[in-house]
Amino acid sequence: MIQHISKNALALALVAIVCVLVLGSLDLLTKPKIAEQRLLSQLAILQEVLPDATDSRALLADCTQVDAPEQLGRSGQKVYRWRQDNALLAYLLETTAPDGYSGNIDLLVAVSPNGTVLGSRVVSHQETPGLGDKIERRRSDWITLFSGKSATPADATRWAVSKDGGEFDQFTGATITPRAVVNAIYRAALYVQTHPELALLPANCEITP
Amino acid sequence: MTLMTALLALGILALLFGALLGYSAIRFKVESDPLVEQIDDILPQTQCGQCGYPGCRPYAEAIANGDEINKCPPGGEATIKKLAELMGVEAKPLNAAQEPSIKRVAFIREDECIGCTKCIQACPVDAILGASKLMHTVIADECTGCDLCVEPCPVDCIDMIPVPVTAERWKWDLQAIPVKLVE
Amino acid sequence: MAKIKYMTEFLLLLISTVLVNNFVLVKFLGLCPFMGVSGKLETAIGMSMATTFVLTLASICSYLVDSYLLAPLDLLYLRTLSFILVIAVVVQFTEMVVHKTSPSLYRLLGIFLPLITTNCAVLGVALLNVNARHNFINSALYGFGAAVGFSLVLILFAATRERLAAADVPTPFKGAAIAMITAGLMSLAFMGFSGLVRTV
Amino acid sequence: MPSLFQQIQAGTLWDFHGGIHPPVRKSITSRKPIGLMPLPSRLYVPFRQHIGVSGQILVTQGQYVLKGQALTSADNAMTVPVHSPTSGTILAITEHTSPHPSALPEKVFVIEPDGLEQWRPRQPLNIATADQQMILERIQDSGIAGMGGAGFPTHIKAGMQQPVDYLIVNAVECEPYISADDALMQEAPTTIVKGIDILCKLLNPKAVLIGIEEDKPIAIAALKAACSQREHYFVRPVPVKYPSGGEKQLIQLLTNKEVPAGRRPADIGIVMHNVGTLFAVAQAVLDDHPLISRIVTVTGETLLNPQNVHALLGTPVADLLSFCGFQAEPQQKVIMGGPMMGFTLPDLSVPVVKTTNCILAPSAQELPDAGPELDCIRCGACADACPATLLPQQLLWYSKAKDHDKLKEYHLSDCIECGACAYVCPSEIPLVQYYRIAKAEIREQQRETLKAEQAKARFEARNARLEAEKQARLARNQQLAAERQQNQQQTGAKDAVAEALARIKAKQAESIAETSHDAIVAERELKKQQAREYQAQKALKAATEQIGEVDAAPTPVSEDPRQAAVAAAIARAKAKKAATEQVGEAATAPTPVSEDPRQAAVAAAIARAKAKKAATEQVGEADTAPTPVSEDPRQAAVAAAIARAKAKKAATEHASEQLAQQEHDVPISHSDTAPAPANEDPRQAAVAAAIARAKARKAAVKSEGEEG
Amino acid sequence: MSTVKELSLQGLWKNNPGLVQLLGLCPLLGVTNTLTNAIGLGLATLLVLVGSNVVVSLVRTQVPNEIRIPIFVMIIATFVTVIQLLMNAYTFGLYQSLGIFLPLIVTNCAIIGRAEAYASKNPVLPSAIDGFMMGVGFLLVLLVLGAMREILGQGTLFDGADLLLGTWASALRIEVFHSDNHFLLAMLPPGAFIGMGLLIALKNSIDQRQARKLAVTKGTITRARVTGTAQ
Amino acid sequence: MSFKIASSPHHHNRRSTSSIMQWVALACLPGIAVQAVFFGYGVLVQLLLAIITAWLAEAVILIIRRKAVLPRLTDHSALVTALLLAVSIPPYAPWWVIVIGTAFAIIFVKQLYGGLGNNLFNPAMAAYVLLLISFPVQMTQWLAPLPLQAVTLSPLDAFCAVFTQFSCGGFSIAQLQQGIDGITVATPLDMVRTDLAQGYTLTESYTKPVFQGIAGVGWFWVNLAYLAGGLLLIQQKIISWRIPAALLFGLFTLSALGWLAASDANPSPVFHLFSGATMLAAFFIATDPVSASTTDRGRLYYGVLIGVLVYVIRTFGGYPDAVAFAVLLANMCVPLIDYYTRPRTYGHKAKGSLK
Ligand SMILES: Cc1cc2nc3c(=O)[nH]c(=O)nc-3n(C[C@H](O)[C@H](O)[C@H](O)COP(=O)(O)O)c2cc1C
Ligand SMILES: Cc1cc2nc3c(=O)[nH]c(=O)nc-3n(C[C@H](O)[C@H](O)[C@H](O)COP(=O)(O)O)c2cc1C
Ligand SMILES: Cc1cc2nc3c(=O)[nH]c(=O)nc-3n(C[C@H](O)[C@H](O)[C@H](O)COP(=O)(O)O)c2cc1C
Ligand SMILES: Cc1cc2nc3c(=O)[nH]c(=O)nc-3n(C[C@H](O)[C@H](O)[C@H](O)CO)c2cc1C
Ligand code: SF4
Ligand code: SF4
Ligand code: SF4
Ligand code: SF4
Ligand code: FES
Repeated sequence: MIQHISKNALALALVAIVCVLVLGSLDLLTKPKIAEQRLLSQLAILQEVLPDATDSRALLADCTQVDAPEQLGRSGQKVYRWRQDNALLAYLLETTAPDGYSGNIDLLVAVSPNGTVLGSRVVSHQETPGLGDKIERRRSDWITLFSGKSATPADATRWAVSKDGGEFDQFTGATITPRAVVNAIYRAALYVQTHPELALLPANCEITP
Repeated sequence: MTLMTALLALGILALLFGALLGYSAIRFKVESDPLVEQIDDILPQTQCGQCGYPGCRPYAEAIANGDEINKCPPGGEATIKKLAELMGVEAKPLNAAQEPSIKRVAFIREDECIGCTKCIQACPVDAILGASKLMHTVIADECTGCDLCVEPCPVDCIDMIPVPVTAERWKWDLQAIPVKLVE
Repeated sequence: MAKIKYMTEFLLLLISTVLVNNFVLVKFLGLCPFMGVSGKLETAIGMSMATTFVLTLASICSYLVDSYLLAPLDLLYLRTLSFILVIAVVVQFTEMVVHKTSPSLYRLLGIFLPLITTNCAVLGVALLNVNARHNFINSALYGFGAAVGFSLVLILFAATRERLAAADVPTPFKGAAIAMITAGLMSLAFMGFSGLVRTV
Repeated sequence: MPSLFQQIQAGTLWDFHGGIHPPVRKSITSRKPIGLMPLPSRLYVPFRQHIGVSGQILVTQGQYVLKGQALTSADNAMTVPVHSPTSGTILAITEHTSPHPSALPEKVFVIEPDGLEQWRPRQPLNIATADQQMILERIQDSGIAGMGGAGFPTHIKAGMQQPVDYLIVNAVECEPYISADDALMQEAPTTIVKGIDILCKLLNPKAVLIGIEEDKPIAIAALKAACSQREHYFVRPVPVKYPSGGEKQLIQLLTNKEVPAGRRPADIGIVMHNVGTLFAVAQAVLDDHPLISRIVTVTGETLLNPQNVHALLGTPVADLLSFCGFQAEPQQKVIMGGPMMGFTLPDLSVPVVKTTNCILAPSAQELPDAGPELDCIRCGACADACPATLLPQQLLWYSKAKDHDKLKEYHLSDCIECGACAYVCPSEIPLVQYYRIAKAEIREQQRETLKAEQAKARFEARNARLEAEKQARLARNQQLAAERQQNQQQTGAKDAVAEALARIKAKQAESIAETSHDAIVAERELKKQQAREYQAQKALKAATEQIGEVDAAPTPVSEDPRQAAVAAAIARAKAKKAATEQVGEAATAPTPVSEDPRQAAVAAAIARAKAKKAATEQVGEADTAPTPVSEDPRQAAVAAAIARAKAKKAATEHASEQLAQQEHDVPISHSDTAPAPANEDPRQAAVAAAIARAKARKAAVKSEGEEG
Repeated sequence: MSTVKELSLQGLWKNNPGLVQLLGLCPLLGVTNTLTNAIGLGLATLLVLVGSNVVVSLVRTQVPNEIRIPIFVMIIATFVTVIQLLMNAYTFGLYQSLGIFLPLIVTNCAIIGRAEAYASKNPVLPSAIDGFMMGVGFLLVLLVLGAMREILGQGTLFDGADLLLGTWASALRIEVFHSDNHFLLAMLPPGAFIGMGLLIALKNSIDQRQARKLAVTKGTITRARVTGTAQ
Repeated sequence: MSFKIASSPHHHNRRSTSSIMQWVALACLPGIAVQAVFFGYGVLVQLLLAIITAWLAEAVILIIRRKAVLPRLTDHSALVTALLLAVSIPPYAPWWVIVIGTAFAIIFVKQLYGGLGNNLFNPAMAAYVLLLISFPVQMTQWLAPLPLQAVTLSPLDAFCAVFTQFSCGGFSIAQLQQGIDGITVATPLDMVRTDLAQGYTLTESYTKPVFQGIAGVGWFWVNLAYLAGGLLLIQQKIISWRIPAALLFGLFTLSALGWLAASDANPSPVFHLFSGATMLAAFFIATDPVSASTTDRGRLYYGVLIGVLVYVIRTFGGYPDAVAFAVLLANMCVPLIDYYTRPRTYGHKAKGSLK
């Protein structure tokens, strides 16, 4: 009986060890490459929003988490800071539009310290495919409209969809989604303007695996 | 170093699991279940061998060992369906090209029979009775219609005839009632 | 107050896994048993019970393995391997025990247990739990919810297929094809639940 | 809350689920006097006009019979005789289209009336002095079977041992068109009440409930008047609704009780009889007037003179119709029975029998054909109409799919085939037709499984036997080989030790062969025994599941045949063993059988000689006194068969009784109780038939020879 | 040689894991919204199938029965993880878009099914061929379904091929037609199910046509049957 | 002389399937008329297109399947399907929307299952959902009701709009969707959902012009007309009262609870009952005999289930009107409901009773 059991146990262990050996060695071999890939992919998004950013690695590291659910949709959003030669050129903010048609819309917005939007992208959303999903860059160019638009507290009427009298077109049949996105970006830009201390906060983001 | 810890961790885990399964294999041993019996109960017991096995039971054993379930023409779709259910597999269409024909029984034209007993030997269910060198006869009620006796007969005096319809067996097929002319 | 908040959170998690993100119809996990054992209502019920048991147990076990073995040792690349090992062993052990101790229970769900090892839903739950960084309770709940969702559609589908069995379906569509299309229409119906639980 | 009995006494009526209201169209015939028909030129009296088995023939072709003379005898509980409806000559005993939807031929007496109407002597019973047994015998001997439709032997229902609370008289007559019972009640209410009296004497019920539809005011008044002297007879007008005349429905209507599925009304203390039956009982007991005629409603728009006709049993439908002025349309439908449950006739020579209450010859506009069958839209109208609270659309679905398990789950067997569902179905689906086919298939399948079980047992037995023979042959061969070796060794004069060893070996081989052979034989017996027990158990299980059927006499039915079967099977096994052994020896005459080839050859020669002799002469003798030519296997078989036949007659009787019941009633698994006799019988029959054929051939050859 | 033919026939058509055995359905439906995903997952599955079949066949005589399944799944899991690591390192984009379905190859019933049904009973070479053919059969179904859904759902083919093959491959993207109103259903779960149902039906009807043709040319009698109607 | 053989019963009452379907179509007419008045003649064009497509699709499949075409076309079930789908979609949706939808309903949802009576799902509703998730833009093109329309369309315009998406006068659909006040008008249900999502209260929302009347302009009358048609069907015993009653009961109860709890965040029960497709669903769609439950008890459960689902999805879900989803979800449950609500057959004990 003991024999039988130990035979089983050893067999399974043996297979496990062989498997782990194979995987372990492969892991050692690929680890650096994978880490690099991961970094690259994260940078890719940042770079899309902020094409001018050159040393994006530094940008990734220079990140702080802020709690401003009122302005940025939820707490714990990350703010990356792009500095060149110690001058702060832009912020990259994670922001969330809480009032999408079917839920939250997560965005990444690049804003210059004076409140000009440099770029924006939707990171994730649940809007109706074919209707609300035109906010995706893959589906249409709409989201790029914001680049170069400046936002000040006085601009509130301008920062609206055209149906509400603003300067951003909504798409046919779906006003809610654009409205939500416009508002979110506007709020993010205002947030940057009203919180100059952002530049000074220590980098405290944990690096996502 | 991490490789070592990995080896150790998973090795030990696997060792434990292996031991657990090995132990429980002994501790929780059960005798095989009577699957063959159940399969055999479903087969029509015609013993005709059309499935490629010498009778229903061998085929039942074969099914239990993983043979296809769609080889028994006398059983037809119904049997396949039941087998599929029992074995937990998808029902398949009948293997053989032809559907099972209408029920038949063997009939020996007795005046032609030379009494060679070949048919008796062929009959899987002892449904033929007779005197050697004399005539033989088929007990229609015990004949399963397998037609195994037809081929061996040296004088071709065995016919497969449709089972006669009686009032009890009659199936309310409106098409089958002749519309007669009455003067 | 906090209690209520937790309860609603749990409830939402359950609704979301059972209906909104149904494992079978929305997430495409566990389809093989969904197709394979839905021929009869009774078998479907047996399978549901077995899956619920294993799925919950497996998500607990894999949570434990992940957070007490793999994470501390930084062996994340061994996740798949160790999870599936845990699942296979749990399943096989359960099968043996049930087979010996309760023949009636075994008859009910014994034959389905081996099938569960290869049910994507089980490994899927384990991996999704890790990805979503669920804590212990959420992991267990998620596993349970996934299983309930699986069971719900499996049982509905089985009852539906029993009716289908007698329908005058065109021959090329008989069997798996019409079952697939039915699943498609079910999934169409389940789209109605989308947006029911807004992502928090 | 008054008790149920009080409620019933107070005249409370209940309701049953479903039901329909088709136009009744009874007034065409109900107000007319009953017509009297002239004697038809031929009468076709079927042997069997009830549920059960037909009796033994008492008359021969060409014989002169008197009116009321029994043509068959009631030698068995499930048998009722038939009688000559008039005096005349038996022209033939032959086959004739049966009054059955299949229209398959069945045995009839063809009688040519002589017009004299000469009665056989009649002995009325004195109801006051006659004991129950005498009355029951009289009912049976008068050939009375239920006239409400099913034709169940009345003496069985009347001779029940269970306590009876209510005797229900079914005077509802709910089917459209039919007014035969109505006419009878208008005409002879007192006789009917006398019939009730007789049954009360037999059954002693607490109360008699007479259910009658409200649209028969004259009949109600007549019955009320006739019953006025008897305070526990209650005439209960019931609302017009089809099928309130159904046994189960009427019971629910009048007593709020349900007959449990698979049981008989008797189990809840109720016996129901049709008024016609009661009339017949009164006539039989008080006048010794057997059941030779009945009232038949002949109606429909193709008749000039639709009316109720007093018709002799055996009257061809054609005569009845022409009596009423039949003007056939080109595509005429003639229905035996009512429009809801009757069946169409393919030919008008079909005779009137005991259960024929109506002949309907409608015009095409009156009862148009069903339109083309469309798909079921699951509207549920059928379920709303079904008096048995079934789900007809579900039954249809599974009938089409031939899913017998589901049909059972949805209680197909509880369908009374009333046709209410098909009546309301908007897609004009012939639902009842589907159910009948499904029921027939289920019955057939049950028969098949039974047969498969038997075949399996036989197959296994045969395999065991073959195996045993093979073993025996092997052992013999070994022995022979050993002997040869011994011989060789002897001649070769090897050393003594080897020789001794060889001998020992040979001996061992011999003994092994012998013991193993015995063992195998024993094992075979055992296997057969097991197989039989297996079957018996299955049968028992089936029987207990359907206890309802056997409860009338459960012990004798389930016990007896089994014992008989076991005994018979043992006898058969022995006979077969002998037979096959001889077949093996005589036919192939193989050397290994006997040690001495010469001896075997001689035996074979003898066998051949005897066989030849048998071939020429013994066929004729076989059935009377088998010559002790033990080699002849057929004779052995025949002898065995005859031996068995006697021992088993009781069993077969039971079996056929049950078989007969199954014909009517769905649960066929009933016959599981006596599987062995069922398969025993045909064997005997087959041999007998073969012998008969041989005889006939011989006769033919002879006569040819004589002529030539 | 004929075994090769037989195994190919089985894997590609007669016993196709996707269409006939209905195994591996989750990835089949889950990742076929674009052709690129389908190819990526199909190739990965193919590799795992061949590898695991070979290894299982190699060790088949040594494996104790009661730990057979754990050992098989570990072997499979190893292969899957190898591929996962490699994909992670070299085709990161695809790795991301295949998501959870990559590790789920482990529980792709088709793989363990082949290991149990074939590799554990046969020598290495046939097992390898079996694995290959089954894998190719599976890949083909993925391809067809992926192409169907992508064309209907977004009017393109090889969208995102760069994820699999590197940036040069974005040139592979074909815009089959352009319209503002794509048939979104095809991209969504119901579309996957219905598409699969149609594929199965298509296969069935081809088989049936074949069988009918065969029946006509071959005749149907398989056994001598004398069925006179005497009397 | 020859005799006709038939099986019993030989007598039938004469309400045929096709006449039942005709009654259903007839009972729809008031609703259709009101819809045409309030929302334009587009609905008639859609009807025409739907019916033609349905007949064609049905005929083609029947011919492929080698079945008799005429008896099945004249059972008029395809007509009812087409009709119910046509009244469900926006009246000026492009022509190919209704064509695709009807073809899908007839081919995939009905005929692939074997035709009339065999389908598990409600063809019209399955097609509606298909269209909704495939072509959300076109499927949300509801125009303002007549009193609010800035531009009114003639019947000819309706044709132009459906086929070209422009009225003959050259207005685009987007322009037509604008109400007199220049604001795009959505359906009241959509409006409520949208406004609540935007954080408005109902009181604020109700000030909008669409909400004139009890449940929005036009919609109340549409629902009333379908209610009348439905009552006619009940009176004619073509549908049983159980499903509509249970459905309305379920919806009413839940919405009343919600309303009582927070009347500013939850529309009133009356609004729920007379908005969107509620009455159409209750009397015409949920009662589809083929895909609904067939037992008496089952029908009650089925109706309540739909009512509850409608409320839940309307209130919490991603779609403004939930009738189609609710019906499909309930269709899915029908086999199970039917199975567990079989009536007690005469002479059998009730399931579970220990009698
Ligand atoms: C099924 C369905 C899905 C919808 N999805 C969205 C969406 O994702 N985003 C959006 O803004 N509107 C969506 N809508 C449209 C809104 O309900 C509403 O009609 C529209 O946004 C009203 O605004 P508008 O007419 O001013 O554009 C959807 C509508 C329906 C019926
Ligand atoms: C649907 C249906 C309707 C029946 N209608 C009547 C009827 O109207 N009158 C009648 O006497 N028997 C009717 N019967 C037969 C009764 O059920 C029952 O067999 C009969 O009353 C028993 O009496 P009996 O043995 O004297 O024939 C009907 C049976 C069925 C199934
Ligand atoms: C197979 C069979 C067995 C019956 N056995 C009995 C019985 O033992 N006792 C009894 O009172 N009636 C018995 N009956 C009579 C039935 O209960 C019933 O009265 C008869 O079938 C006529 O009913 P119907 O015309 O409604 O079919 C039996 C009937 C059948 C068919
Ligand atoms: C009362 C009634 C309601 C119906 N409702 C629908 C419906 O909602 N959708 C539909 O496609 N067909 C409906 N039909 C028509 C028909 O039943 C339908 O085409 C079948 O589902 C097709 O098999 C209805 C028919 C009736 C009699
Ligand atoms: S083919 Fe013949 S022998 Fe084989 S299982 Fe069927 S009936 Fe039995
Ligand atoms: S095989 Fe033919 S000839 Fe020989 S005994 Fe049988 S029937 Fe007679
Ligand atoms: S009445 Fe006819 S159409 Fe209606 S459910 Fe019953 S069988 Fe189907
Ligand atoms: S025929 Fe059968 S199913 Fe139809 S109504 Fe009568 S009892 Fe019910
Ligand atoms: S692939 Fe088989 S269950 Fe997922």
